Amino acid sequence: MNRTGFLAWPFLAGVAALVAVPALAAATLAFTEFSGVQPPRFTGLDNFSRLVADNALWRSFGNTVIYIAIAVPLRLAAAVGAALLLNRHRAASTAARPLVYLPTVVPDVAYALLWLWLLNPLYGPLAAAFGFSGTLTDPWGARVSLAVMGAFQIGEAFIVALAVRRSIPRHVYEAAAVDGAGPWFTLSRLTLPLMAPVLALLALRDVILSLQVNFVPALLLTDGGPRYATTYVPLYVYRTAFRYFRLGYASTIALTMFVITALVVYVQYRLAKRWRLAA
Amino acid sequence: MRKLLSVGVAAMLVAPLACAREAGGDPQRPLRVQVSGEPEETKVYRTMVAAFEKDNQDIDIDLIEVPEKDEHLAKLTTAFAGEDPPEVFLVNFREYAQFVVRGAIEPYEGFLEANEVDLANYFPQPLEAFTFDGRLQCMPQNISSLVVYFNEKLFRQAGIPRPRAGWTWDQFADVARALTKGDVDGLGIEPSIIRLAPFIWSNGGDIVDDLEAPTRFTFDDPAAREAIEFIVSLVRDEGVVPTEEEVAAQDLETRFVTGKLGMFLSSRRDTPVLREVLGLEWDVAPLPVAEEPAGLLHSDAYCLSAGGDPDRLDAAARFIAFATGQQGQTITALGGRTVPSLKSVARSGAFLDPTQPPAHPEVFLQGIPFIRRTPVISTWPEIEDVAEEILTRAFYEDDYSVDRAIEELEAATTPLFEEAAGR
Amino acid sequence: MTEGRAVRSFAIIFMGAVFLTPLIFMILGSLRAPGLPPPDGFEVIPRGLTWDNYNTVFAFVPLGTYLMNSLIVATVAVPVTVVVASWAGFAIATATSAARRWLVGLCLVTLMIPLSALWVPRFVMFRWLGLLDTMWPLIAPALMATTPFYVLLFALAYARIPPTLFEAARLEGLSPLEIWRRVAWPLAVPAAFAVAVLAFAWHWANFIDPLLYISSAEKLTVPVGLRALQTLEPTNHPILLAASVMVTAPPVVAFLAAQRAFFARTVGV
Amino acid sequence: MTVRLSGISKTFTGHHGPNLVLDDVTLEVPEGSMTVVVGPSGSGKTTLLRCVAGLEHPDHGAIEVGGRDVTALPPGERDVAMVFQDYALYPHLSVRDNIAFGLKARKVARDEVDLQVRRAADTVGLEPHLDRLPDRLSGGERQRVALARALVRRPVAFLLDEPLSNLDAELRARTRIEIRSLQRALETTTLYVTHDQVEALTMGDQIALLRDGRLEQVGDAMEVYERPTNAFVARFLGTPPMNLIPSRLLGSGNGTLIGVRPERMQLVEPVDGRVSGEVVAVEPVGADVIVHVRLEAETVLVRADTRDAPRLAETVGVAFADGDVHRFSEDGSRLA
Repeated sequence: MNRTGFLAWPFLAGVAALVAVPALAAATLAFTEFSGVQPPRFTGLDNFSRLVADNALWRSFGNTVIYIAIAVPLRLAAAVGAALLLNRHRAASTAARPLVYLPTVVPDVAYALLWLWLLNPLYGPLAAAFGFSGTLTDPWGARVSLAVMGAFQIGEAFIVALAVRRSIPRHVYEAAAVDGAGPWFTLSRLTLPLMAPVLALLALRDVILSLQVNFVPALLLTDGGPRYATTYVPLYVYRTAFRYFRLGYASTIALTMFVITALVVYVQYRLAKRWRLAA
Repeated sequence: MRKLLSVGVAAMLVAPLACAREAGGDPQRPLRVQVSGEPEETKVYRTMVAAFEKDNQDIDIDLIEVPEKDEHLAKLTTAFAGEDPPEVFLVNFREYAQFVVRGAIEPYEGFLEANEVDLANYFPQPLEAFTFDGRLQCMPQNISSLVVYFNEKLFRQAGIPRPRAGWTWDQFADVARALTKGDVDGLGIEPSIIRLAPFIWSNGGDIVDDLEAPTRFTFDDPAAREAIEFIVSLVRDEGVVPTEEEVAAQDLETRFVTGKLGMFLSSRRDTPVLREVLGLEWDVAPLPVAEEPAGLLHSDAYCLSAGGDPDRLDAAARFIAFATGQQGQTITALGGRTVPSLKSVARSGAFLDPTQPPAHPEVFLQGIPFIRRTPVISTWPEIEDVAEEILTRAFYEDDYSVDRAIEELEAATTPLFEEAAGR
Repeated sequence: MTEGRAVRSFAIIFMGAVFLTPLIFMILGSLRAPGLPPPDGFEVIPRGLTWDNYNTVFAFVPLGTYLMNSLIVATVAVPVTVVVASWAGFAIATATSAARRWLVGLCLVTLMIPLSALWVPRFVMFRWLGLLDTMWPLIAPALMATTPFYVLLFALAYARIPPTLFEAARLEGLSPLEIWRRVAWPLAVPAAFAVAVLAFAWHWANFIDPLLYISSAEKLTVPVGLRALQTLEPTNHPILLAASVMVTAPPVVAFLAAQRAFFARTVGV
Repeated sequence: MTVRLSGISKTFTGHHGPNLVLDDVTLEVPEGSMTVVVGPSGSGKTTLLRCVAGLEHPDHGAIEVGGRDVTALPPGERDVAMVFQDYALYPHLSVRDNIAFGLKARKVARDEVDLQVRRAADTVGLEPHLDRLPDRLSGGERQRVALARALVRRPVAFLLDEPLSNLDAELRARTRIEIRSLQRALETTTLYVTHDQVEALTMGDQIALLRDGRLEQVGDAMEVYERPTNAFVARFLGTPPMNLIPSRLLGSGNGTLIGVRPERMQLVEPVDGRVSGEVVAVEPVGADVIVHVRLEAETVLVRADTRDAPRLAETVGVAFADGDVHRFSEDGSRLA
């Protein structure tokens, strides 16, 4: 590392203190039985054999995969669509850009309360306008609702997509115009392929978030229901640890999910490299 | 890289989680009392804490209010795992098992004498429930049984007299049918163990094979099966219970408040909300009886966290004595949400307030002798969660039979019973 | 041509409207008198229009205290986040390629670690440091730039600056810190804007940390206060929405105030 | 297939108010020929090209390509091909796909695309590189991809925007010839924009000089070089530029400028020259030297054989024939 390297030390120290050390401590818990009350007891690989047979976990994993399958393309499409629509210097675009970002800065809890209101089958505006009801009682209704709700909070992906779109040289588009490429041809053969590497990164980030972090909406909106349809892995980990007092086993799940995530990331990275598009 | 790794390895070696407990730290620190509930509910605790602090200038209390049960437990778990739990926490009987079984609780029994608590003044059922290993662990603040809340106006319109103690299941079903018309449903009942258990008991059945050392649910027992089938048929065949979608649109409480529900089953906890609804005429009645009356214990108790500093434990015990004593229980009873565990308060105007509904609060007290409880095992909350999902399907899915539900319940919960027995 | 323009303009307006809709409903809903029966069909302006809900909130929770606490946390955490992220981003942008790969990899791995696994170890650490029930556990994430994502944002911004500028500054005899302060930072102020706004929103929304590490009611922050209100029955939902509006307003205002710079410089539009 | 521009005007509105970039430009590129538009930077030549391509829309005037009025048509329907200064290659596509892009956009059958791409690649010598991505190519190769992309479509007209400016000197000289011979072979009407007067003089069948949005002169190389219509054109073409000497220094009246190209001047003994002055600099440019001679406040440049190079500070005479003299009025316009 050259002479500027020391500027990274505060960050590295923060990561060491707040992530690395706690994560290693948590990783050791994965091999114990730990209720939080009594001291941890080393149980070797017992937790892992339990994990393999844990239907509720694999159901949660399935739910997460379903969520990823619905939400990630939806979020990506929304972010890219908005970025492509609003990338020009026009008064309307300039005005609409912050609006697209706005739902993203709404705090999670307020956002969940808002959607509870919107989706309320009796009082909610959506029920009144479209006669929706039972959106959150039907497993698929709840799954789709959470995904749609997530599709509004795409500000960060939107910004990135916008920046990438604007980094494509104008001449390339002019060349395509002179070449006689129509809007659709330009989009599918030029814009999207050129944005592909970054889109892949954005998708990857969403997948990671879905696998690891994103549980507050499910906790607040559906509490994992109905029929466990929205019990995603992070929520399951939360329950296992803090409702059923299985902190050791919860660590096992977290560790396993970390490994799965890392594998997914690695595979994606290899794929991106193979496309020779990785930045 | 290497530096970071060595830091991590050092952390593993130190293994801060397993290291010895330190004593409570600064003795001047305020005592922490953690409760959960909605803002209106915790307001009552705030009043009570203020009253205690006024009487006990030497003790400072921090009331930790946690909005929801899940977060309440998460915060407690984290605090226990981090070895810095609040000195006192309020916990529901059915959640308490995981704490007591794992030795998280300092038995309150040792503090009774010093605080001049005479257990004879309390209803015995909650005391028994919070007794584990032969010692009273936590001090119950309330005791509620399951009752039938009913809408007097709807009863009048249908020409139905108010239910009397000892009414039968058939009468119960008839009333539910008679009330069901238009967008009004006769009965509200949730698909959960705690709603079904009183019916099973009343029918002469039981929910587990051994209350002290349960190994399995006994729903396949004919009496239990009959009780479950009775309720399920009300939901599925009779259609006198709101559908799943209807409940999701508006919970039972709100349906009752808006006049869309003739009766619903609940503990005392709904009383304060119903009191605030202007124009709603309502009262409570005892559960119907098959062979014998039966009720299910709803009770919260103050528990002391184990392992604290002795002086602080004494102070905390003093607070518990106050909270569950005459003055404390009077304050909480005035809140309307609790049935006092202290007999004198239960029979006082604070609880039997004739100026406020329900007109027959004694129904709550009359059920107390028949109250029974669920087992105290570490995996009980998880068992209830699992059961709720299966019962939900039995309630609302046409192709999901009671037999299948019983079978799957057994399969899903037996490992959890085994796990608990292994401790 | 003009037809395409019209379609595009319409699409832009539609897009803006769609994203604004939830917030509009939040505000409209907050103006509905609580306790009313459900609306009879779709109503744009709620019946029983009232501002009272905004007062009623304070009867349930001390929202003013919570807002102040959240503000204190953000006031400390946001600048720290920006500086830490900026330094780390600068180090990444100017590192050798091997070191850069390592640092970026570290950022990615950090993003992948499940947060819920860290709660208990962090609780132990904060307790050991005597920081439980203080604001520090809420501010602490700022020490690691809140999330490594912000570090990467800065790294990208600095990577766009021609390295010859840094080399020239080095020939002038500037120390790395001076190069950062006098060359790199001024050229990446827009990125700082972006990170500041994002970090503000992040800390403002932080729900789990105060729940776990704060026990005194007077030290809680807004998300926990809001969660407490969620237990109100559905007819009181307008009160909830009024609280939500008040909690949402600060990050929204901060964002709107900064948005011109935010977009103009981060994206170059 | 003529390209005809009539009365083209274009104003850009920027931060500093409106800026007239093209002012009533009328130009005809005869069928099959190459017209080079040359001018200093900022003269509007690229805008002119973009108007023809359809990437800009003129405020006034009409554009005809092959007898068809294309003024209102989008770029893709004008049947012209353009080579951009930075080549504007599609970075994610291989050379093959870059060349094929326009054909695919027009839904040409795949076999036909293959054939045409191969032929175009062959023409510019890109065959071995067809599967590479642009970022793996040298500057010259990229330039040829851009050319191949233009010619594969067999357009009515080629538009080339400073296609050589990103190449090094040697390659530029070679490519100049290649492009010229390619254009001759294909006989495609071509509009070529450059700021380099050497390119203009060597390549253009017709040269159009643009200055501040106005066409100053249009004609073949001989014409614009030998009979510049004004002092600007006279000085813009030729290296070093034409000397403009106030007539009073030559003692031939006042108020006019006498223009003589450096290569048409000879160094002689001071007494034999029409004027004489001190040598202030001698620049070697290979076989020749450029001698700077100070005449009062003016400096005159004379191209001389290296072997005849004077010494610094030497006083020399400068001679030239009357037939080599251009006369301009003080405002720059040609006199007779």
